[in-house]
Amino acid sequence: MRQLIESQSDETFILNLGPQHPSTHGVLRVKLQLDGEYIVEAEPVLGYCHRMHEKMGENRTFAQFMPNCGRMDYLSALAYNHGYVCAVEKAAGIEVPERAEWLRVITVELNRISSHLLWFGAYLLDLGGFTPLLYAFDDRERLLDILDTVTGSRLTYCYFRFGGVYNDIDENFVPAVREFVARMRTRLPMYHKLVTKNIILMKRLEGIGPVSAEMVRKYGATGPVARGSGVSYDVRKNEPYSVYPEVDFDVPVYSEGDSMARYKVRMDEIEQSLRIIEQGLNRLPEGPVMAPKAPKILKPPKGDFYQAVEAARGSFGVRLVSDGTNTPYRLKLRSPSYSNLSLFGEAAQGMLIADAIALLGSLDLVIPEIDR
Amino acid sequence: MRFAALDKLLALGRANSLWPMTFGLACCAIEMMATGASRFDLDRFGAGVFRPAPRQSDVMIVAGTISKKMAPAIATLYDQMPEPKWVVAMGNCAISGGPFVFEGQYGIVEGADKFLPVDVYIPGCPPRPEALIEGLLQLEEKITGSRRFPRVEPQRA
Amino acid sequence: MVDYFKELIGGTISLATGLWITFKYMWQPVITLQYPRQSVKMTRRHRSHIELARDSETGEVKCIVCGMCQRACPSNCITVIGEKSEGAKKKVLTKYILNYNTCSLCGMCVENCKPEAITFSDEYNMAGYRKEDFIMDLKKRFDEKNPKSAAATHNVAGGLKEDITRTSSN
Amino acid sequence: MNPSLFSAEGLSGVVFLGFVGLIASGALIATHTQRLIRAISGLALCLLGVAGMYYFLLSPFLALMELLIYVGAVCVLIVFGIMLAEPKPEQTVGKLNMVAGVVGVILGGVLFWGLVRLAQVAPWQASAVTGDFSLEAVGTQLLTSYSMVFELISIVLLVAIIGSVALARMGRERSKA
Amino acid sequence: MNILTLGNFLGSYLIIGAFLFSMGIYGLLRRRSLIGMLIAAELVLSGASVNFMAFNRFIAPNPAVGQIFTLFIMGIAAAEAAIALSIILAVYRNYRSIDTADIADLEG
Amino acid sequence: MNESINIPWLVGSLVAAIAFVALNASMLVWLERKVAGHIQRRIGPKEVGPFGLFQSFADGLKLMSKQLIVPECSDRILFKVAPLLVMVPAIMSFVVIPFSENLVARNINIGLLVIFAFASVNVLGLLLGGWGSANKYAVISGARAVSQNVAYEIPMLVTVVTMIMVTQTMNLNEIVLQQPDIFHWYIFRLNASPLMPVAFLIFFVCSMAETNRAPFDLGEAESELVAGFHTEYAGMGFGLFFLGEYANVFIGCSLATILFLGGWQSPFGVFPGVWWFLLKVYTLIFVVMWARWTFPRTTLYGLLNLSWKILIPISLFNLVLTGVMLKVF
Repeated sequence: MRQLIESQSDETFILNLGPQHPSTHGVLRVKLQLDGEYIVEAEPVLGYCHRMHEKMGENRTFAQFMPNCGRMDYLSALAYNHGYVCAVEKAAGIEVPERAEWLRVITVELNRISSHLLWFGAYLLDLGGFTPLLYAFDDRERLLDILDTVTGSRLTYCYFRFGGVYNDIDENFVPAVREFVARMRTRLPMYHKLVTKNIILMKRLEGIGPVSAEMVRKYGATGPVARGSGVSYDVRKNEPYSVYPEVDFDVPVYSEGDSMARYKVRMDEIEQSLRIIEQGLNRLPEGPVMAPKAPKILKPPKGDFYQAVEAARGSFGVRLVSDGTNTPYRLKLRSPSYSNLSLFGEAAQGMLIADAIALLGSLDLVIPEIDR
Repeated sequence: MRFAALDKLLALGRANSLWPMTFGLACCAIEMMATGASRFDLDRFGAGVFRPAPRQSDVMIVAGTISKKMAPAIATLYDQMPEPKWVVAMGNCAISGGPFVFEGQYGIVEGADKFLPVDVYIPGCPPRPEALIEGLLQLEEKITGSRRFPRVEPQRA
Repeated sequence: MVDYFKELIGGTISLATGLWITFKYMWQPVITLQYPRQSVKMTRRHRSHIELARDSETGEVKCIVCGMCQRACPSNCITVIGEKSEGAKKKVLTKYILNYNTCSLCGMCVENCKPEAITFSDEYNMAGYRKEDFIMDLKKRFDEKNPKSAAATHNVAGGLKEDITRTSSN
Repeated sequence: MNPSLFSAEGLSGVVFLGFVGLIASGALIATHTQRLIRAISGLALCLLGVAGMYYFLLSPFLALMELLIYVGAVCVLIVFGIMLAEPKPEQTVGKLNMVAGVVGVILGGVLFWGLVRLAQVAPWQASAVTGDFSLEAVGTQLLTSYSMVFELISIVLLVAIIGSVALARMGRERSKA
Repeated sequence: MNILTLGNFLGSYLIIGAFLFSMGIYGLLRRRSLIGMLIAAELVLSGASVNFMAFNRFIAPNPAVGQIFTLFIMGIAAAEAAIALSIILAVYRNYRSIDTADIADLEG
Repeated sequence: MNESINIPWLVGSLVAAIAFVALNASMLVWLERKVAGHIQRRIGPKEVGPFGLFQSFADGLKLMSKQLIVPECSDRILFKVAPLLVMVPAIMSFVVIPFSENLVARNINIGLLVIFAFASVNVLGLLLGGWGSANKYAVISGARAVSQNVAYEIPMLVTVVTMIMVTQTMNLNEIVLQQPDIFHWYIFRLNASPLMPVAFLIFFVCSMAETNRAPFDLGEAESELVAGFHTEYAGMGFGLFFLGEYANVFIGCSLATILFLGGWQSPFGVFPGVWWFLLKVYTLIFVVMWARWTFPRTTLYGLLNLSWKILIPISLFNLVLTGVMLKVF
């Protein structure tokens, strides 16, 4: 099919998907060269939500960059907070109290669930199913209420601090999370019955948008996209940080590489996150949530530091070059969606528009994170 | 006098059928989705019909940071909407550029009102869904001239 | 051929299951919070725009006009203006201007405030016709909220309101 | 012989004239517009009028079939063809070819005049009616006396389907080379 | 002869048929694109079927025959449209045009 | 014309049909939003009038007062005519639908054919609307709508031919009269063909596909084609498409009711009437909505596969089976 299409380049036309289009989740623009409904070439155009995060990092003190972390990938803001504080703590050599570490892990995993839930809903919306979105939002709202009691925000959290977290949890937190975990365990089978096993969805996802392990390596894709193609790479396991080595969890890997595999990886990850949260709640030690010796004005020594964490979309890396002043010399952020999106051009060739939408959605893109 | 009555009726119709455009720019868009979702249910006011095409929408909710690259596209979308149309600037980025304003910034437009006639501003980063509902109710008030919903005094637990 | 019918029947069953699930949900109570008619209380840590805390002893602002918040703010949205009247030891706050339009609710100001003079307010549902409305003088707001005469009972204005907790069905 | 405008007969006459008008305007649009898409709309209009004619010729069945087959299928097919063969909607049929136009006008005029003359002078005589107009009669005879027609339609359609599929395929493959 | 009773005369239908037929011939000659010619051909066929139906109503002994023939013509027209369009598309793929002047050369 | 036509009755019924289409559509929009709301555990329209009943009127009022935009590159005439091409045939079809034994504008003996003939014009409206608006999304959507309609017309017509073989008539009222109570509803008449319920299902699925309803709403697939063929339509142009869609849904469901569920006959054999008809039709419409808010959208090839690999073989098999049963028994 692909050869056939390439030969007919003069019969094609260009379709602009975006920058405002319901299924690009924001302001991605995809230039599609179409032959009928077949895609000859797909070219993502970026930069419609470029918000100068890296430049801002160079202009602000270390602490002042914190709110930006919550706004790059607003769906898993806490993981980004986590990556940044870990990098700075690594640079400045700050010890974090154990309770704070556990709190970080619990909230990050909660945030991961909320991110996956939103992806699940939005993906189904892309595929034309409206109701699963609202069921997912129902769960997500409960999650946001819990996170609101801890962090004070619903979406763009700015909760972690160098040396700990902003404030301790209150007494309602643990029971509320336990209730949520129990609820989620009953909801997941419902989702599978309603959505995963639905014949229409299976037909739409199975075998659609195959991404090979080789392609994953070529484009540096991480996260569920890589794990859906049989590449078992998870920063939490492969380059452990925080207290993840002490936690018992599995990394779901599917080898099919199609949209269904990526879908299943994320659904399984919700379960694994629930496991991590339960362990965290059981092992949550007493103690301070902020390192007592954390300096107010931070001046890390000269050097080049890198820290990667597993965000909901893949490996988020912070490269921090410090020149010894209170602002970073260079702050390079590696965002997972950028690599994951770069797959799209190659993977979408020869597909129908509807399938390309299924593929695009299964990559789980957050555009401001790509554009930064 | 008759025309006044008709105008009033039309205003009522318009105010109670504000179809927003499916149009998210950044973080605030997620809260916009949450507003449309079950817990807050924008559809109660007849405003839950998110239309994907600008031609069929009445109100543009600018939800998120407007980058300089995106601004012309937004202006085009606004031009494509049929009259009467309204703009709601949701969130600090849409109001004034929000946290992304700093000396020497090169990428963003500092506020939707730089190139669109904004009717209602909803501050917050991002605003809670209640705030968006409040904003739409205020838009309704602007159209009809009177408010038919109670005002809510915020409370803390 | 067997596969064909297997898929046909399996598919039909999966569709029926889906329909059954949505049908069941249809009869469950709605979870909608009818906002202008009902509302939730904000959580203790909820972050809206900041406001000046009240000193329970003097009934005045706690702010000592040190300017730490102004310096800590990532987006330069705070301007603190105080003046030192003759003979007084400390500066007195005259204006505390918050440009809420650029605030990112990070909490740096609250964190950096030594006398704990700033707290987050609970005004979560602001909206207005002018963006200048959100460039607020917190000192003025404080004075309006805490008239000097009735310093003791400042929380009367809330009025009666339904206290809606979320419907906690499954 | 002179029904009033508002009697049933008069109204049916008005409707008849309306259909004639549809045919005339439709045919003119179909042959004269520059844009093919409008020509096809004209054809659809004209065929609607023809359907009306069939209704007046006591065969509502054929009128509906005309709608179903011509408007619903043939016109849609041709619009589809226009969409596939003309990517740009602005493309027109080109400047009027003067010679062909003049020949067309003359030939069409002559034909029209001749046919009308023929219709006027020929001694049309109704013969004794043996059958009826009912659908049952059509059906019965289609499957008995005129079963050849039925078979022919089937074969023609079958051949057409196979032929068009083959042609469409061939077109794709040839351009591939 | 009242204008409102025209529908009761054979002649009016014959004139309509003749009009359609000649318009079709005229269009066939005038149109330069294949699809335009196809449209004109449909007009010719319609003219013929109107004639069939007119005779069927007014002078044929068995009114079913005309209807059957008109049905037959419709079938033919549908088949013709399908075939013609696939030919036109094939031509279009090869010549990038459906204009008769452009495809007059045999070299392809 | 030798048939006598009661002109006031015909004109009155046309006006009634238009009024009914408008009212029906506004009620259905309200119902749809309510059904969607409750399936999703929210309220749906509530604040406009009691239970939000005036919501559709507010929408209609607003749509009527909206500026009419005709895009510059579009074909102005086609652009304006297309919504009417969707709307008018839908209204015409109402003329032959028997709401009750006497409540039918024209009781024609080929009523079934009338509906199909007018329904086929609908496609042309979508196609021309899509093409006329000179928008790539709209053009693709128009093409999709046509291939979908053509593919589903085949199993639908085959099923209907089967039904005509069984009922021996194309008069809708006569078909209803043949089903006096629930045991004589054609869906349960297994002695005519054991596949009757399947035939009903095929017909129902096809009518959903023909009316471009989810999960077959490829024509207006929001996530792919923005708003499909009505992307460029503002105000009442869009409103007419909307009205036409709901009118077509009503027609599809009422046809299913008439053919399989006994039309205006009551299931117990007593008290037949228009209420039974409306009840059955609205129940079917509810199912259509329910399916829309449950399933994700199919793809074009999934849709064509369903039609060509499943619906057409089964409906053809049913046709043959019914023929044999008719001959044997």
